[in-house]
Amino acid sequence: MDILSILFYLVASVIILSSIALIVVNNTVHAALLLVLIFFNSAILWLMLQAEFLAIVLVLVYVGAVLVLFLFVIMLLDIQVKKNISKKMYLLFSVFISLIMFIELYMVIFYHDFASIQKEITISELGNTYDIGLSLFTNYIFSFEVTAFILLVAIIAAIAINLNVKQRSLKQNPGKQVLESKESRLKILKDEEL
Amino acid sequence: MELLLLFIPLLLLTSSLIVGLSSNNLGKISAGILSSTLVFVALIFSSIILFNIYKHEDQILYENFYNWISISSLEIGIGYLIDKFSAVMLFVVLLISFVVHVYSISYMSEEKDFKRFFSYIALFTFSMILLVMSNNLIQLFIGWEGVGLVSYLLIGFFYKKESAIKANLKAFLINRIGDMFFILGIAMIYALFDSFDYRTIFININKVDFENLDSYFGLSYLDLSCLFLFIGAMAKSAQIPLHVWLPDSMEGPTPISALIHAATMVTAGIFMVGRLSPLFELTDFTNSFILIIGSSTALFMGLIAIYENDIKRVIAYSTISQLGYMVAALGISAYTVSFFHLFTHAFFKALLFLCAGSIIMSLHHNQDITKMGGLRSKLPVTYICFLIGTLSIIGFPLTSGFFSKDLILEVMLDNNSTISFVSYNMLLIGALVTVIYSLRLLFIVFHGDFRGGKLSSIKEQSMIILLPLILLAIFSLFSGYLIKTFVDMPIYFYGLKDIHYEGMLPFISHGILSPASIALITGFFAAKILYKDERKFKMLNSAITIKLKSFIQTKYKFDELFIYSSNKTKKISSLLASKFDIGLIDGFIVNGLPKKINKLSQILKSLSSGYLYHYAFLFVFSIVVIFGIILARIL
Amino acid sequence: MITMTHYLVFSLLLFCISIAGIFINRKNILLLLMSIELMLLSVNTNFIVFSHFSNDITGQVFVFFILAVAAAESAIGLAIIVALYRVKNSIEINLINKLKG
Amino acid sequence: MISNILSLLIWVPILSGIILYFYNRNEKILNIYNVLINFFVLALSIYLLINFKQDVEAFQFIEKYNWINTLNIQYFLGVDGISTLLIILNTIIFFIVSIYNLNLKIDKRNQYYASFLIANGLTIGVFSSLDAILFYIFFEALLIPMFLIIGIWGGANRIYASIKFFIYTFFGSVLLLISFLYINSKISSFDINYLYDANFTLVEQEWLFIAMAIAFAIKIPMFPFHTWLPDAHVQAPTSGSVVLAAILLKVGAYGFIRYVLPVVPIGAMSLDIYFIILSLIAIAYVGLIAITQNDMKKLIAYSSISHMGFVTLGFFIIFQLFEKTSNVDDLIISLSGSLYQIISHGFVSASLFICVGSIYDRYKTKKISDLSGLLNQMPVYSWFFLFFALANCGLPGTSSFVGELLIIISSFKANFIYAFISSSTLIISAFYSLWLVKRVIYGEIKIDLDKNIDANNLEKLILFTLALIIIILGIYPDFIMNFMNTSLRHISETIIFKL
Repeated sequence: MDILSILFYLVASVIILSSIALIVVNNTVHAALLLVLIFFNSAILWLMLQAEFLAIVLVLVYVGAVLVLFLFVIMLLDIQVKKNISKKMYLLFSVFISLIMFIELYMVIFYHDFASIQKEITISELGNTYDIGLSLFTNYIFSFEVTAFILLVAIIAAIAINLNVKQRSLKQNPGKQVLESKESRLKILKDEEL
Repeated sequence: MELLLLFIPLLLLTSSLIVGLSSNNLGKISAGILSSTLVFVALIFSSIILFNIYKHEDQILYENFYNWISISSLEIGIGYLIDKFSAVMLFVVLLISFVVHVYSISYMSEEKDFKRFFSYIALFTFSMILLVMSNNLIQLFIGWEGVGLVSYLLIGFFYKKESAIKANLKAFLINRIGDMFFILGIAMIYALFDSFDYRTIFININKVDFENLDSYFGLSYLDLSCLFLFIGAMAKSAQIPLHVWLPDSMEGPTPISALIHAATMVTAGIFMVGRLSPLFELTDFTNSFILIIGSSTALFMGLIAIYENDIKRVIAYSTISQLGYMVAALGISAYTVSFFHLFTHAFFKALLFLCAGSIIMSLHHNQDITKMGGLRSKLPVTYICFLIGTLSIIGFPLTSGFFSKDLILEVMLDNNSTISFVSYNMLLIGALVTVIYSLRLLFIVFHGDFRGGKLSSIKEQSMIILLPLILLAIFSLFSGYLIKTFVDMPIYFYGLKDIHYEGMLPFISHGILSPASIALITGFFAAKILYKDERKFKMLNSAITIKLKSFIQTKYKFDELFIYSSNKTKKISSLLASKFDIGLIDGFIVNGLPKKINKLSQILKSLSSGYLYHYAFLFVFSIVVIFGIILARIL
Repeated sequence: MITMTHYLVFSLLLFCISIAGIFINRKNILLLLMSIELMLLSVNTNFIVFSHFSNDITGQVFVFFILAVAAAESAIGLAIIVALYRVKNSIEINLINKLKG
Repeated sequence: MISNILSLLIWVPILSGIILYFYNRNEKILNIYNVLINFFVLALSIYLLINFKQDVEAFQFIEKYNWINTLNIQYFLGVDGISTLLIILNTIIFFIVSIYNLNLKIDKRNQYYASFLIANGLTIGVFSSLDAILFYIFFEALLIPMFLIIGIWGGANRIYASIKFFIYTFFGSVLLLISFLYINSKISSFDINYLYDANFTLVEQEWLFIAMAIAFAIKIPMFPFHTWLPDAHVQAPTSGSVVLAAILLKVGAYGFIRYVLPVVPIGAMSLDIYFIILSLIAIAYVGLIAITQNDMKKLIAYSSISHMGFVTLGFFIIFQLFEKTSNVDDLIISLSGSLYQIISHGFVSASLFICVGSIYDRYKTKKISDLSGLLNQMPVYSWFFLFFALANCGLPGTSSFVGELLIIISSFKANFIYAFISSSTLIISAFYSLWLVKRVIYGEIKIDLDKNIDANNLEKLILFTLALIIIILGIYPDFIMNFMNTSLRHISETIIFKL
């Protein structure tokens, strides 16, 4: 067993265990922190697969931005932690379903001959980042632009959703005031109409 | 001549339309006189035609003056075929119609709907003439339905009377049962000859290969078609069991009972069979059927008349019975003999009805004979006329009924078959019954004491009423002497059955000595003892006779049968409507399907609970299942 | 030696756990979002594994895109949660069933 | 010679109807405008009738323009004898209805008139279009004004009735569209002449026949598809019922003779027995149901179904006739009977509905049990009613006799049983018609309105005209027969040629 294998098993078991912990834990803050742990470990895994650019992005963007955002929201909302799972039935069901899923997909992996698509692994001299950049800005330039646009939309959408349009304060609107007439405010009723 | 024939129906149609649609400017009396005049003119035309037909031997007038429908090979025209047979019928119809027209001017003078009445009878005469002079089956059917329609309208003339409007519906419906079969018969004849035209049919009759035709229900093609035609005639001519409408039809005004329900319309069936005699001649089963129906009608309907108390109904039952005689004669192919009886019967039965009308008028619309009696002195002219009518109907020697009825009996006896022998005996008993009920009526109404209050207020009617009676009385007395004409009369070109007739005197002497005379004498004494002297016999109170009497008084439950079947039809109808149409088709399928879909969607609705994890579960679960299926198929 | 299968089984496990996470979670919508992030992570890992072993950079490019889109998604998701919290004063999933038919 | 006369006939009423939808000022102008347009259409159609050449076999007054080239759809109009007669029937009925409507007191009068005008134009379109898709469009569009008429101006339960009516007929139309599209996929044309020339295999023909026959059977309506009609009639306003009975049902029958029998005769022949049975059931069973209806309109509606049974019987016995006699004349007689029945029933049922509508206007009830002795209070109406009831039971001298007679004699040639069952209508129709008369017209008066409520002059004119038409058609049927003869021969020969 070489060192890489040891590292792999170590990292993988940390990820699996913490993800199990993540789904059963009650405290949202803990969950978020567990997620950070998972992402860090995943970045290690990715590094082992020579995807250093993505590993760095994962840590920087995901852990640095998205998960911090999660934490912000958690703090902001001030959620009371309640007991999560109430019925054992649900637990049973979910475990059952994911087990079947696992078995099915495992059968795919097991029976499928992945060796045929494997090629000799060559390591680019200019590094992984260069390769990604090259194909991103040549073949996928349009998709790249779209992604940028999606991010823009996401920003605007997030703002739009939470932009509070409700008027809470008592303000005067002179324009409306001027347009009001006597008849619209006051109605004089005669005796018989009452 | 052709023009005259065209004019006869047109005159009547004009009369009907003018009187019916005219405004109030045309007064009652002038309307009556106008239409009577038009009928009279038509009558004169028809006499000219009759005269001409008899002058030229073997002349047949045939023409189509209007093409009603012509689609490729199918041609239906309106025209005429006048031979001796139809010329005589034409004359009879117009004569009775004229008499009734005149009579009605006085009889209906107090009615509000006087003009409507005249319009109807003119329309009736028109339809009847269309029927009589028709040269094809469709025209016959048109006239046939037309007279049925007018009969319907006239029975319901007093439309506020519940019994009248019931009776007219009944009459029309029963006639329609006959019509249904009649039109089927016509369709069968058409399918055979590819024509409705009498002439074509009669010419081709020998060319048809009857052996190779389809047979239905074990009857040959021709048998069945003639049977259907005859069922039509049964309804129109009130034969058992389709006779039930005729007694009820007496709800109509009396003149139309005379015209329609005694003299003309009800004899249309007889006329039709006579007209189509070349066809009926070839049938076997149907002829026997006709014979049985006719003779049983003659006997059993006569029996009912003995126990009736309504003067018009007595005469109505006697009409049915006499029609039975005619039909029975048709059954042994003695068409002209039957027609002879039709001829004489038209006069004396119309006479009896009109006399009854006169009596009813004098007694202020009382029709119950138990409230009459001793009217002889007060209504002398009516009495004499009624007497002549009665003598005729019972076949008193030398009156017209004597000739015609005796001829039927003679012919029946001559026909060598078992059925006709049985029929002969039935008709003979029928003759006895006829004597009894006719004389009963005469004795109860005109003899004895008046039972309806004061006799003094009763007066004889005006001359307008009496003249028609006298005219008809003359015809009733003397029309029988035309026997020779009828015996020799060909229908179309077919001289039919050989009728044993050796001349007037031998016939009379033979007739007087025949069993019919015994029936006459027996009947006379029976009626005299029972109804004139009103003697009581212990025998009449015995259990059997009372049972017999009550059995006859039920009228053999035919009315109940029809009421039952019409109620049953209504019940089935409403059952079908509610259970099948609304219940099954509408409820189960049309409205039920959307309801089922709605229910299904309610069930499906609960699947979308709104909870995120339910959706996710469904989603994943489906993926798992689909994935599993794919895997199973791959591995 | 760590083969491709090891990585694949690992990411499969991760995926199944996150699916279970979606079902198990009945209270906290934030945990749901986190499970989705986890799922995406396993998918991304798969991409990278295949990219690595078949020596094709395209897989990694796609991971890049997925990361971007996931970031956008979680941003909007969080925004929605905040808005939801304003309205309902809670983010419990079992209280949200506005879509009930 | 007016060119494009058919287009004029179609679009003048439709466009003026659309104009009327938006005009709602002066009631008088509205009335005059409506009657004038209807009269104009009537006059145009009479012009069409006069200029029609009876002995020409091909379609006349043809207008043919390409419309949608990629889908082979044309704007193709033309008439033969059958469609000319139906157009005349249509314009007469709409003209009478427009006059009858003058008496009504209703809301949204302009839109009411407009619906009728549009229905008028669309029906003419149905009868004159020779392109299957064009036919389908008119056929479908006709639903809209009828739906509005029933749904807006109908009785208490109008929503249910109108939706039932709409969905029922719409279901059939979908099948019709599918079969047209299938035909197009085979012969790439919707042109009627190509349709007549097309040959399909037996299985294709059977399926096409079933789809199209169901579509038209719903419209006619035939027996198991008939339940929309009584509801629609009961709920529709009087003029709506008149149009429904007199025109709309005929569209289905026209579809049979134009698009089913000549196009897929083999399919029709192999399945004709089922449709004959359904027709016979319609005649006998639906007639029986009519007897105990308590709502006069429902009774007449059921009797309509029963009479339309004759029409379909006449259509479907032709194959058996052909097998038995192989004489084209027999086919023509049977088809003539059916078409005559169509036209006659148009007038008879229209008049009956007008009578019932007028009774309803006065007594505010259509229930037979509520009424009695109308003869005492409204004699003119009652006599007309009696006349129309008698016409309804097929009395000779009225138009209905001709059709029934021809069909009964033809059906006997095909099979004894058919004739037997179909002739039972003589009893059944007399039963329901005259029992109705007995209960409503005769007897003592039940509701005494104590006013002079008899027909006014306008109504007298309408009823008299209708009665006159019925009588004229009854005693001079050759007028119509001559008109149809060449076209029917053409159609029969097409059918026989393809068999």
